Amino acid sequence: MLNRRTLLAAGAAAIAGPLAAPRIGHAADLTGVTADEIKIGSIFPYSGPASAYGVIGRLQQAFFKGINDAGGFQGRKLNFLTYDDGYSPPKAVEQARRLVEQDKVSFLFNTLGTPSNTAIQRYMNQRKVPHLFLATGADKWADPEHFPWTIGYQPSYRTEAQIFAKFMLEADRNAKLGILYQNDDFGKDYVNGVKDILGPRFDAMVKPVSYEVTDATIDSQVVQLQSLGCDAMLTAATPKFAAQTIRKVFDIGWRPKLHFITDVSISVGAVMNPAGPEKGVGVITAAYLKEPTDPAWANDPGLNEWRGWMRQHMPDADQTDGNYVYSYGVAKCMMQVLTQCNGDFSRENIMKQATSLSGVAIPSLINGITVSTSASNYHPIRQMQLAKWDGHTWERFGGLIEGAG
Amino acid sequence: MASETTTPTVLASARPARPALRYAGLLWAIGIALLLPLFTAESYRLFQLTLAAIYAIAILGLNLVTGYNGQISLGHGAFYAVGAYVAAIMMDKFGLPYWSTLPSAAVVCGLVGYGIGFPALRLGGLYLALTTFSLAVAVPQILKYKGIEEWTGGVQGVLVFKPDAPFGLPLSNDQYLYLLTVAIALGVFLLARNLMASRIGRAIMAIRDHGLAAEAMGMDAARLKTSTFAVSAGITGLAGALSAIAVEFVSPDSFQVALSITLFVGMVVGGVASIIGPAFGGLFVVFVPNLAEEVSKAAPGVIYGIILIAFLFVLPGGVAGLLRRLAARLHR
Amino acid sequence: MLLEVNGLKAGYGPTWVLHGIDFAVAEGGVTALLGANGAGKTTTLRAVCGMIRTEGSITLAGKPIQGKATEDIVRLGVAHVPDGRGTFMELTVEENMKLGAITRHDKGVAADFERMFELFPRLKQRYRQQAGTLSGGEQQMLAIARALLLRPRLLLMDEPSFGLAPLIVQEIFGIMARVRDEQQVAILLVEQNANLALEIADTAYLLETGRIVVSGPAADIRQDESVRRSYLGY
Amino acid sequence: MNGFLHQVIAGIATGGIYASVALALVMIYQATHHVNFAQGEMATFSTYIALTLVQAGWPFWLAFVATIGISFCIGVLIERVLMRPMDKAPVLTHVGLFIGLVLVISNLTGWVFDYTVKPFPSPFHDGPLFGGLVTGHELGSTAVTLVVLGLVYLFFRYTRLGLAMRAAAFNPASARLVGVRVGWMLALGWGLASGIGAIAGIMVAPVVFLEPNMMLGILLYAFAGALLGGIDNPGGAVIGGFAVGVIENLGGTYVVGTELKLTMALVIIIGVLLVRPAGLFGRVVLSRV
Repeated sequence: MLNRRTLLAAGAAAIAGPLAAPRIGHAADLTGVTADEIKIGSIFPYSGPASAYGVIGRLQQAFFKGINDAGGFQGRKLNFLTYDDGYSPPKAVEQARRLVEQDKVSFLFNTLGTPSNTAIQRYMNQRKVPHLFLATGADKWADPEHFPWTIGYQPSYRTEAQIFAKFMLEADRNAKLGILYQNDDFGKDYVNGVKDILGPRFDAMVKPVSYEVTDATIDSQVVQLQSLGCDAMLTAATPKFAAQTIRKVFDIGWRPKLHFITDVSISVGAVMNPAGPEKGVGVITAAYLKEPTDPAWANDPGLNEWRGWMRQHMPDADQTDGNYVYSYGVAKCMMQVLTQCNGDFSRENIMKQATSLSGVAIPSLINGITVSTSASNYHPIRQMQLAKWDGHTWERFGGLIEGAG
Repeated sequence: MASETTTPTVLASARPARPALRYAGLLWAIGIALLLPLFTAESYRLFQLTLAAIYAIAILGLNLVTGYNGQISLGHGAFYAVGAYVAAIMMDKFGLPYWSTLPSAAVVCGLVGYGIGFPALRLGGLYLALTTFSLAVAVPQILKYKGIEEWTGGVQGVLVFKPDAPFGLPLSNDQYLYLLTVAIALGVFLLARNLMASRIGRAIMAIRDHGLAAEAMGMDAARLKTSTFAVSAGITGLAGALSAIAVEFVSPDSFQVALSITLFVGMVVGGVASIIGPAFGGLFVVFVPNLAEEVSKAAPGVIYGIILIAFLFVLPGGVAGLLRRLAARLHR
Repeated sequence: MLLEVNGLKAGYGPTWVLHGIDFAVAEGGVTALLGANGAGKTTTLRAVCGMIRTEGSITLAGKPIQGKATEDIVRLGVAHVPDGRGTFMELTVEENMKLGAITRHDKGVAADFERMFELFPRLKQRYRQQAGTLSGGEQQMLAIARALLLRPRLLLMDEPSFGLAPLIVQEIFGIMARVRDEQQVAILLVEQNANLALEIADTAYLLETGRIVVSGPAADIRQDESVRRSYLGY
Repeated sequence: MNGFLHQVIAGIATGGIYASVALALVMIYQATHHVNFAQGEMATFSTYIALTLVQAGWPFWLAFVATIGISFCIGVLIERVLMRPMDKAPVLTHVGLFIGLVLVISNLTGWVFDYTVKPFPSPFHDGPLFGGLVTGHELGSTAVTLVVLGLVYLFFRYTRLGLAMRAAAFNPASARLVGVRVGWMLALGWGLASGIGAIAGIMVAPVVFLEPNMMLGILLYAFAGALLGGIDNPGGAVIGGFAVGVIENLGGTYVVGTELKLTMALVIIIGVLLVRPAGLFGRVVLSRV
């Protein structure tokens, strides 16, 4: 076994050469591409506890169907095959293998979830199948040295936490920060991001408290952070718990000087209004997406493009759901890659173009934020902008912040 | 390999009262059916079949304690998880060979099961069902606990590698793993079959059907119940270890409550208190969700649920119940 | 005849336990159904109140009841003291008795309760107690009281003496005799203790492996030496 | 000390949620001797019905009553259509049916009503009281739970129908022999449990916000509460629910940390069950032969 492992390590090093620079690929791998179609694979949790994210996949189905109905892409049909993994890594492995080995797709696009993607990442790289724009904010996807065929999409949670920590230090060098985080990869990335910035001072300055998705409420955790004397707060929670947190913090009369909240939970319709818009005044986030229920974007041309598209292709869908905005944007980004391919849809070239995006503007991203990648930069979106809740809308302040990456 | 030679002889000898010839043909057919995918199926299909065989083993374990012994467990996913982690940790942290992890996982899970078996003695039916159910909920959270993160990899889990075929056999990883799993499954199924046909097996069922009477007959019901729990957990843990090797990855998210529910569904669908039933249960839980998805992308869960309910309406006794009825008709 | 049974077959699985029996129960009085263990006595009672699969005809006061649901047959005035007594262990004595009268909406219920306390004074003492804590004899009394509170036309009794001390059995049979004499109810009594049953019964039937082998007035059967020897064994 | 007090009060508030759901569980157990795993999903579905009515402009309490009525009918319907034909099937098959029901209802809810988190109106003064220790809604919903508990108690204790339902659940064969229509009693039990589940859902939703998986975790804690208090005792289940809320908060804050609080709560419950197998207030069935 040890032999095999060393062998694989050596193998990884050996393939790293040609892979890190897929552009020099020899025999072009045209699996999944014919004269009339390109097969695209995707995996989403359409069932199970994370099925809320299934809407991302549903929009993409409608998106590619729309393109095909309008005559296809450069004469080719985009055959979008999407399967359900129920947010279970073993099932994700099964579905990834089905897509790659049976359906013979050209590449995988926007597969969702850190655990599921962790389970298939090595397989995708061994097979040299592009594994593009993963729908997860984990930091580890930008690793071109070991996994040249895998690339993420959104700014990482860890980067966001670093931005918060820096901001806090500038405001108050001796703040005592309470972190309420979901006890999974998503939540822990925020703890790690803060740790990155505070280093040895972390233990003295920070009180991290976790909750489980099975918890009914986070009341106990909030009360605990308050009684520990925290005067700043970072909430790394999904929308339901974030709304509960904002409300509880306010209700117990706790007024932390700073309250940061993950950009996962900034929906006006699903977080701020349920919590009570007045209760969240002063909460700070770092966003990269336009929030569809935020009045600030009511007349934004970019979001209007999205709204028009939704009315036409998904008239029954819930337009307050920010996942649709996200999904539309990442699909647009994918189209940019295919356009850049310039007719050469070999896996090597698709990977090459996915890592050669420069300043691509996407209607769903906050104005000024663009998508850029290179052979060494596997962080497509690196910028965010801080915003403060004023009771009605997220008021953006300061310039765009480039993440540490 | 093993399947070819062991199937007919051992199974046939286990049923000496039956006319051997009639069954020999059937067993050859089963043997060939098991080997056929090796040469015909794509490696992805082989992988699915491997998963089905792994689930079948796990469901068999559950069936022993719940179906045969009447101790309802809604938390067997917990043992599956422990088995998987034992295998993953042994391979990743200690560099031990994959084959050594299988017996270890079975033993560790057997011990855990033995431990759970004691409180289970005092908890009747429903209380036991709900307690084991909460065990299934708690295990993923325990796996994430920071005190053992160094071993379990916390939320990130542990990656392992599939073994190559030994002795230079001209088989791919998937083919070898399929053979290995099917061979182990056959072995476990035969053992379980012989166990349940033995005096101990009858005692295990007697405890389910007439608890007090069994005790009055001088059986040590308590010991038998805890032992059954241990054996059951050990078998399910073995399946868990195999799953870690086949999937090459373990993480807390791989073993959510849904897994325990899946095993239970497999047991009911295959047939409660049946040896062959779990094999069908394994196939059901692997292939029917995909089928449901073909029907409706919008809500595959709804379709899967409807299929499950409809299936139980038509076959309340599961596939094994149907087979029993067919066999009875043939014999008449 | 209150109850008439013709060609009754009944059983649990695919096989019959009763192979076509005929018998009848007159208005008032006690009819005894005798036989060894496994002869089909309990099965007969279960068949009459629709608890198992049957074939043949069963009529109550001229109306067919065969194939009806148990609760509907009960509502026609057939009370059943089942084997094992059917006590609601978790409920109190009071609740058990109330359940006996649960289908009744007439004004006589209160008076019937008083009568039960008179017949079974012990039930009054244990009125608020959980029924599971009663002794076997007390549970038997409770079961009879529960059945009588239905104000039945026909009372089916399954082995009221089973597992009880002789003194208690005496007491219970004494009460049954009072009920027979004082109340408008026909009793179909299943008993293994033939001597006891024949003392109280007017008519008797003797079952053997699902068939009626002897029938006639109880007094005659008591006197018939050969029947006593070969079937009743005393 | 202040923190400790706050934890206890927060635990009681959360415990109230568990208690109301535990009560629904105990109800269906009393009436059918089944534990319905789909109870949580059914309650969530009912809550969406209530939200739809409220958004359509119905007054809150009218929508509340209507939802209970609709849920009652859904419960009866499920029993008649799904459970009735299967009443001869083995009990493990019933559990399989419940699982199928969970799958169908939970996925249907998301499909029909979307997955986004939705606020749910509270009929009570919904703001902090006593310096933020509790909210008006928490007090109000606890009161509703207690009122429902009282009504349930009176119903089962003092009505003919309640007695018949208990008899049908405890001993269906004997119940038939006294003329109880057991089949309908089970259907009524499903209806009642479904109605009480709807009340629980409507009371819980303003606190935890409405989304399709709202009851997932709550149901588990409610099970724990019901086990702790005794699955056959409505009052015990309510106390058990409150106790679980306080235990998890204190344990999570002061003993094992929030990561293991569920595990710890389970260990405590198993411990209690080992000493008292029928729960703290459960009735041990005594029987003499």
